[in-house]
Amino acid sequence: MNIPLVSPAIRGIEFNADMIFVTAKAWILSLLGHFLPDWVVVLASITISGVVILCLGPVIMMYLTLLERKLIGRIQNRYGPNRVGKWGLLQPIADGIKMFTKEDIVPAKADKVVHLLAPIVIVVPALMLFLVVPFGERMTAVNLNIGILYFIAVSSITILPIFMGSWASRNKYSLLGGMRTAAQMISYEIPMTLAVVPAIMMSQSLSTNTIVMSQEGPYDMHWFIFTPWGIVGFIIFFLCATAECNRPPFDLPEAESELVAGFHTEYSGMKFALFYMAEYMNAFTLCGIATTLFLGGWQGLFFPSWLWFFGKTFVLICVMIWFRGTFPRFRVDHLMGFAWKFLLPLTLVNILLTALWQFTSNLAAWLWSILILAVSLWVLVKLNRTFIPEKRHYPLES
Amino acid sequence: MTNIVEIKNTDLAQTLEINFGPQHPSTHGVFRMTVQLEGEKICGLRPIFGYLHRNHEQIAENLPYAAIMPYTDRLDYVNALSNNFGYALTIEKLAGIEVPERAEYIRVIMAELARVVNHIAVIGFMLNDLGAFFTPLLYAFRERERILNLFEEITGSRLMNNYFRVGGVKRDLTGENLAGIQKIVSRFPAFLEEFEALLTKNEILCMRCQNIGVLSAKTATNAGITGPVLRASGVNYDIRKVDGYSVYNRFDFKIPLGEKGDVYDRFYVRILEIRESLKILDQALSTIPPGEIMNKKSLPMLKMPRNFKPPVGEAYGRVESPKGELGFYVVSDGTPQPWRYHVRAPSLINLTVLEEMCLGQKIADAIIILGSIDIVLGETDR
Amino acid sequence: MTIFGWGVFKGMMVTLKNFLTSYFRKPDEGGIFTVQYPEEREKELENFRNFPFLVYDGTPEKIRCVACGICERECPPKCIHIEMELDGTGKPARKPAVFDIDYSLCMNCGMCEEVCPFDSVFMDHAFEVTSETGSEGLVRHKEALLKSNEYFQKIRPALASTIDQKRKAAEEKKKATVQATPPPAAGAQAQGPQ
Amino acid sequence: MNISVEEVKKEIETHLPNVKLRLVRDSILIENPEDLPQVALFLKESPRFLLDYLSSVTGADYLTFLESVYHLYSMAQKRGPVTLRVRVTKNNAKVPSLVPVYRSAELQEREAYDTFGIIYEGHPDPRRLFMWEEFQGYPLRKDYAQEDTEVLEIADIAWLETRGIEVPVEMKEKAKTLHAAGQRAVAQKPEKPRP
Repeated sequence: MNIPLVSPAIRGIEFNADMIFVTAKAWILSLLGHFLPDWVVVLASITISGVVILCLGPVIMMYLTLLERKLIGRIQNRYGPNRVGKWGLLQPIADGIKMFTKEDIVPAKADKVVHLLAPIVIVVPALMLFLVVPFGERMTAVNLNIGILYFIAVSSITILPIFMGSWASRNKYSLLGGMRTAAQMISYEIPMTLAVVPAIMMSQSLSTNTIVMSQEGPYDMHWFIFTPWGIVGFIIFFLCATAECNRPPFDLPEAESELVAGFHTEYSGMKFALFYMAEYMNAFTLCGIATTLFLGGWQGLFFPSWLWFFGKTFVLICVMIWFRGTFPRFRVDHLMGFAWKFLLPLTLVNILLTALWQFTSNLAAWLWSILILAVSLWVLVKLNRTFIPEKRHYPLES
Repeated sequence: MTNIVEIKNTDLAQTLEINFGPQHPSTHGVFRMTVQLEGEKICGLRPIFGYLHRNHEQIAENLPYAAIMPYTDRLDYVNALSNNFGYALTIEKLAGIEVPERAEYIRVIMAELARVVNHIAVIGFMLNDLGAFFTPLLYAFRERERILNLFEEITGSRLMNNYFRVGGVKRDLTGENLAGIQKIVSRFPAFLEEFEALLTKNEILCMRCQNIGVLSAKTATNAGITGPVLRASGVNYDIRKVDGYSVYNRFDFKIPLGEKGDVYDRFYVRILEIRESLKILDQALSTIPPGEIMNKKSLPMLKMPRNFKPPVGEAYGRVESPKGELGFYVVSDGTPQPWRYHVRAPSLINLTVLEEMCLGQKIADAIIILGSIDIVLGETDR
Repeated sequence: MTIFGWGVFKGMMVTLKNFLTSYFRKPDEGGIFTVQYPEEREKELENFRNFPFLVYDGTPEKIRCVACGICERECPPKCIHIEMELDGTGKPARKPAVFDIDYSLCMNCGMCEEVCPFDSVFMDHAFEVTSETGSEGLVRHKEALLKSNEYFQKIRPALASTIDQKRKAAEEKKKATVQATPPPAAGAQAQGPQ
Repeated sequence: MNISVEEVKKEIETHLPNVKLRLVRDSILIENPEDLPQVALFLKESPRFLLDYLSSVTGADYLTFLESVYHLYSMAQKRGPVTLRVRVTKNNAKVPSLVPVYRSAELQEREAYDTFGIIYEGHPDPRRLFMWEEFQGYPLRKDYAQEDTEVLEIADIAWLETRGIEVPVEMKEKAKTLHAAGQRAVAQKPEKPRP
C-alpha cells in the first residue's frame, strides 16, 4: 500500500526555502498523524517547538560568545580564539566542557538554596522570551495576541534572580552589584516600554506577528525605522535593551574593574555559565524584539524570511559588541540620570509624534517631526548640562 | 588636617566596609584599601601597604654599588630606565664622576622613550579601570610593543633593562638603533591622534572624569605630590626644567599644566607630556654627538665592582620619573657597599592624598582616581 | 558647540576602522600584531639576554672558565656556585670542578657577563626553561651550562667575533712573549689539564 | 639652583635665636630635635627661601645614634635642596613629627618608624607602613638580625594544629621558651652563601 508522505492538508504549502522549517515540522506531524491519535500530534507539535527553542537558546549563546570574542579581538587588532577547531569554531564546546568540570564553589555562609536557585530562575524567563519571537513567516512558537505585553512582563523577571544571587552570596561586591541591577533594570524598563508604544500604536496590535505584518509594503522595505518616530524609538529601545541585558556601556551590575564580577562574584562552574547563558540569550531576544518592532522582522526581498530575521538580529548584536569594544562604563548616577532625565522625556515626545504621524504622513510631516525632535533634543541637552563635556584649556609653560 | 587617616564611622549601621585588594582586578597589583561606604558614596578610605614589600633598601645596603643597578629596575617595573637614571645620577654625584656627552644624550633618549611607554600604558590601564573593555589598553600596548622591542635590541631586555652604568651607559646606540627610534618617533603622533579621537571627546569619559578627584594646587604642594599629578593641579614644577640634570637644559620643551586638577586633567596632561617627550626625542636624535659612551675612570668599577669605593659622604639625587620625583639618598662610608640607601618613591608619596580625593565620590570614582595617580606596587612597597 | 554624542560616534568610528584594517593591513601598519607564539616567533635580537652559559672552545674540556670566582662574588642574587678543580698534587687546576647556576634565582642582569675577565660567561638566548620539580630542577650544572663557541657565534655573531679577535690577539701576544722568554711554569701549565 | 647652607643657617639663627645649629656635610644639624618643627615652619614661611616642599624624609642608623634626614625644596622659587637632620639616641628615639607642617611626611615618617624605630611624636597615624603590626624589630637598623624561619611561633603552631598537622615536640617547646622570654627566634648567619 502506498502511504502518502505528505498529507493533503500540507500539500497546499508551497515547498520553498522560505518555508523549509515550517514544512519540515508539518511533515513530521503528518507522519505521526498516520500512526498516532490526534492528541499525541498536538503534544508533539508543542514538543517540537519546545525542543527547538531549548536547543536554539544554548547554541545561540555559545556561538554569541565566540562571535563576541572574535569581533572584539578584531577591534583590538587581535585574532580572538582560533585554536580549537577551524577559526576557533569548537571553542564554545571547549568552554562548555571546562565549565562542567569546574568545581562548584558555594561560600560557607551563603544561603545555599537561594544561591542554587538564582541561576536556574534566571534562565527560565530568558528561554520563555523565545516563545513570542517571530523567527520567520509562520515561525512564531506561540502566536500570542498580547505578545509584546508578555515580552515586557517576562523580561522584567530577570531582576529577581540577579538579586537573589547577589543576596544569597553574602558577598559585599555581589550585594552592591545586585543593588545596582535592581535600580538599573527598573529604571530602564520604563523608557523601554514607552519606546515600544509607537510601534503598537501604528500596528494597532500587541501581537508580534501582526506588528511584523503591518510593516509590509512595496519592496518589503516599509519598516518602522524609516520614519522619524521609528528611528528615535528604535534608538531608545536599543539603548534600553543594552542596559536591560547588562551589556557595556551599561554593565554596572558586573562592573569588572569596580566590583570584581558584580552579582556573580561567588558563582563558579555551571552556575556561572547559566548566568552567562541568560545574559546572552537575553541579548539575542531583545535584539530580536527590536528587529520585530522597528526593523520589519522577517520582511525583506529575495532571501528566506528567517534569514532576514537572523541577519537583522545579528547586525544588532554586532552593534552591541561594537559598543562593548568602544565605550567606558557609565557611573551609577549618570546611568539613572540618562534614563530618567533624557530617555524618558524623549519617549514621551516620541509617542506624541507618532500620534500626529497617524494623521499626516507625507514630506511635510517629515519636516515638522524632525523639527519637533530637534527642538526637544536641544532642550533636553540644555537641561542635562552634566552630560556635556567641559571645554578645557591646557597652557604649555616653559 | 590631622585626622585624615581616621575612619569616620559615626553610624556603623549605615555604612558598609569593603576591602579593595590585595586581590582586586584594578588595584594595579597588590595595593589594598579599606573603603567605608554609604550606599555607593565613599565616606572613609584607608590605604594599606606592604603586600609587595621586599626590603629593597636593605638588599641594596648589602651589595656593591654597581650591583644595585639591576635591583633598581624592579622598583618601578613599567619604566626601569628612569630608575636606572636616578640611581646613576646619584652615584655620579656621590663619587664625582663625569659622564661623556654622547652617553648623556643616550640617557635622555632612553629615559624619554621610557616616559612615553609609561604614559601610554597608564592611560590604557586607566581606561580599563573606567570600564572600556581593553580596547584603549591594547591600542596603547601595540605602540608600547614597538618601543619595548627597541629596548630589547638596545639594552638586552624588554622591561628589566639594567642599561645605565655609573659613568655612562652599557652599550652604544648604532645608526640602525637611531633610525629605529626615529621611525617610532615619527609615527607616534598619528597614533596619538587616533587615541585622542577614541577618547578625549568621548562624552561618557568626560562625564566620568571631569570634576572627579579634584586636587588643589596648595594641597598638592604641601603633600609632596609630584609628576603629572602635580602638574595637572596647575603647579609648574618639572625637575627636568628645575634641576636641568643631564642635558635636558639643551632641549626646547614645554610643561603642560592642568586647569582643575581632576582625573581628566591628569589623563590629558599625560597625553600632552607624551607630545613634549616626542619633541625632546626629535631634538636629541638630530643633535646626538659622536664620542665615548663611558667615562674611562669608571671602567674599572664595572670590571671589579667591589673595588669601587666612593669617598665618605652623602648624596641626594632626583629625577623626573614619569610617576613623579624619584629620589635616591645614598650615604657612603668609604666601603664598597653603601651605608644607607633610601628611595624616595613617587608612587608611595602620591598616595598621601588618596583619601582626600576620594571622599564623597562614588566607588567607581575611587578606582579611577587610584588609576589616575599611577602607582606601581614595586615602587610603592619596595 | 559640538553635537551631543559626536565624541561617542568618533570613538566608534576609530574602533570600526581598526576592525576593518585588521583584515588587510600588515602588522606594522595597524593590522593584527599578535605573534602566534609556538608556531611563529619574533626575530631573535642579538643583544637579548636571558640566563648565563659557559663557553668552551672546540671540545668541552677546553673550557675558558678558570674558576676565578669573580662572577660568584659579584652576582647580585648570589645564584652562582663554583668550586675549583684540583689536580693530582692538590694544586688548583684553573678549571671549575663544579659550576652551578640556580636559574630560579638568576635575575638576568648580565653582571657575570660584564665582570668575567676571561670571556667565559655569556648570556644565552634560550628562554624556554622549565622544570617539573620546582626550583631544584632549575639548578643547572656545568654539563648543561657548557655550550660551544660555535653556538655563541650563532646567537650573538657580532659580540662573539670581536671576542674571538680579542682572544686571538692576546694569544699571539702571549705566544710572542713565550717565545721570547719561555718561563718554566708555561710548560707545566700546558700539560696540566691533561 | 642651589641654596647655600651657610646662608640658611645664618637666617635661621637670626630669626630663631634659641635654636642651636651645626653644619654637617652640607646640611644643617639641629642639635635639639624639639626645635625641628619650628625650624621647618620658619623655612616654609620665610619669604626668602619659601621651602614649601618636603621631598624626602628618611632615617639612618649610625650605630651610636639614629638620624632623621629631611630634604627640603622650594617649588615656588624652584630652588633647593636644604638638608635638615636631627640625631637621637637609640633608646630614646623620639622626633617631633613634621606632618602638621608638611603632609608629605605622613607616609615617609611611618616608613622611617617602620624600618628604624624612630618614633615621630604627634603623627596622626603612627602605625607601621610595610610590616604588619605584630612584627618585632626594625629591619634597617644595623643590629637587626634576621628572623629564623625554621622556628615556629606559638600562633603558627596553633594554626597548624587546628588543621590536624602534627608539630614536633621540640618545636613546640622552643616556641614556648621563646614566647616566655619574649624573644624572637634569630637566625644564625649562614656561613657560606647558598649555591
